[in-house]
Amino acid sequence: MTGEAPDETVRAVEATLFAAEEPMSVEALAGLLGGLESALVRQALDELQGHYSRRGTRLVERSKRWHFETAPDLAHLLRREREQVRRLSRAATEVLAIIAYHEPVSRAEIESIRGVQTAKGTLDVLMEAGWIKLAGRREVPGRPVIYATTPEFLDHFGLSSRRDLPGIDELRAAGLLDPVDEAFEAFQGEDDEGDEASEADGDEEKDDFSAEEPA
Amino acid sequence: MTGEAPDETVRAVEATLFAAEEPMSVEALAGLLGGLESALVRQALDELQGHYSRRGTRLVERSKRWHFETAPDLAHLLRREREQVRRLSRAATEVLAIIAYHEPVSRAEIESIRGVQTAKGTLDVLMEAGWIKLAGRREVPGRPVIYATTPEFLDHFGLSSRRDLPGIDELRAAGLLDPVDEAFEAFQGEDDEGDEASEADGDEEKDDFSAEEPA
Amino acid sequence: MNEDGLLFDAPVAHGTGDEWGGLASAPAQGESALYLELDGWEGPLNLLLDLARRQKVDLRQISILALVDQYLGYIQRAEALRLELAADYLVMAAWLAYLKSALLLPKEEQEDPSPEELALRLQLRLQRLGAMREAAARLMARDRLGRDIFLRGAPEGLRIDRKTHWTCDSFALIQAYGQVKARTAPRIYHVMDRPVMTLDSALDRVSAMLGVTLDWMDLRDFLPPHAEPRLRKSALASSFVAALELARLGKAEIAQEEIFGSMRIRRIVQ
Repeated sequence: MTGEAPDETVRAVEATLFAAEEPMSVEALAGLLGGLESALVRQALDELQGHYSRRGTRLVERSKRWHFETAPDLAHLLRREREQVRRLSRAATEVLAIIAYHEPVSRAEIESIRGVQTAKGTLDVLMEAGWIKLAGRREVPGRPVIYATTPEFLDHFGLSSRRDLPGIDELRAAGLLDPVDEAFEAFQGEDDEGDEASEADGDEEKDDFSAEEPA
Repeated sequence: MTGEAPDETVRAVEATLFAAEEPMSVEALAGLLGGLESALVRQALDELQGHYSRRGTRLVERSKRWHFETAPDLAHLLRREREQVRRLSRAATEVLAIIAYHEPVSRAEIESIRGVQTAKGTLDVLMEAGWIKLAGRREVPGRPVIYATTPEFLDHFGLSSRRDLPGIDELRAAGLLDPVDEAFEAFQGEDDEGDEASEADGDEEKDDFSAEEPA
Repeated sequence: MNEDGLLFDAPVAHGTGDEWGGLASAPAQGESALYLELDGWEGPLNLLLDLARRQKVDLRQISILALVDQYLGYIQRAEALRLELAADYLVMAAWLAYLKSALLLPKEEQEDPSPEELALRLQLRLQRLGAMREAAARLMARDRLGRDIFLRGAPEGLRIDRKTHWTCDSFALIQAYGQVKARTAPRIYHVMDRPVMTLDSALDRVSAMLGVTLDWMDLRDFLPPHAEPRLRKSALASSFVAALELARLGKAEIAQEEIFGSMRIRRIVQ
């Protein structure tokens, strides 16, 4: 099972490359191993490369320097992506809606429309989702950054263009402009304050929408 | 020459431990490898340990966590380039040994063995090295802080667990890990059997520590 | 108390600790060597232990008396050299001197605890310290990580990238916009037109009616007879204020028999 024991030079090269902080040349290895002949080192490297060719790590040479690295087919083990599906928070949804209806808009404009401050994290989340993008700067004092929606936004919401978004009259007809009750407003205030923290720490969002039945 | 190809689990464990920056437990490995059964991981570790037993690097278990390291017999080849290991004062080495063989111990207990006060700096040095840690308080008057060794201590000295401490069994068998008072009582007991006086006067000193058995 | 052992002005730097040379393993080289090794000695027990080691005998068989002699002799020499001795050494020296005298005295005159007992305790302590020093030496001599044994020099590292997949549906989007609009839309307030009796008209009315008679009149008699309830309420309030005003001007007087009782008004004839 353990195979034949490798000879001392092979073991020494193996250990040296394992412990090395950067790739090493044949000469450097030979020097380190007490002035070994380069040919012997090369032979050891060949043997090691063969040995490791089917294992979880392999010995590779890049621009004449040797190092161990994880086998490419196992690279997915080292960089794992854990995907989690999360519903957009209420604050983020509002910001997204405002951007969609008013684009391009600056953060100050978003805030003046929403009537509450918008945490930086909220815009970050929307950028991360790929739904908004920076769309240059507004040529006014301070040159604020302005935001606009992306094609991914239209895709995700099944819109062929922004004109598909219902207008104000349609919203009113659907009862969506009816004043919200005070209890909800209070809740809303809390939500905005806690916004940054909850988005940053990545906790599951409370699904704000489920609290409200569509009229 | 390349031997038979290891199976996929073995390769995955091999690659993961090669790439890991810290030793990993069986559970952590299993989790990382997509919820693999622990038994399979253990089996893979066994196989790898066997495979590497004669190579330049080897797979070792220290306090239930596994990592690769260079073979000890190659130390002479590898040592020269780095001398980054901490130089400990004699005081610090003694204190470290006392903590390792008696843990958990309070400072007063360490001092009663060494017969000299222990500078605060000595414990600090050991803590900074990551070899000892605070391990709570002894539930006796004054509630003194007690110290114990860390997994890094075992790693550094190549010990699988505290049971591997050199000579610990002999020391325990010889009663040399028992407090002086206990040893003294034992002697007294031998001298004159059933001498109640010596038990009664009890001669309680503060270094009467309840020699915890190492786990 | 200084642990690092600068108890004497030793000429040698205190740097040999790691090598575990020190006194214990150094061959005895006579008097002159003694002082060079001072830096390895950290405290009373260590000093005793080192002295005991020099006799190259098992601690269990060592003569405590001989050991005590050496210690005291050593302290004396150090004093003769005017080296500064730390308190611990002197305490131990005093204690050992006492132990020595006790060991030399005839048995019958012993006090409790007996000197044998004290000597045994000392021996036990030395054994334990000796065991720990040996254990420390063995520990330090092991193949050590970072010196003899190495971890992978450049591990790739394991990383879990958390990727969040955000979702939202278009209803939620539109609803959110509607609510923003609803919340921030300018509000228009409509105030209903209510029938009221102004203070002026109440004043006119009350003065006119008071002019008709000199008798007391109930305030309620001044109210328009068939007014709807809301106008009546307004009229009552206005008429009351009008009555107060007339009283202030000295044109009328007001009487009320009891709290919440009916209020009567009468003209004052000037």
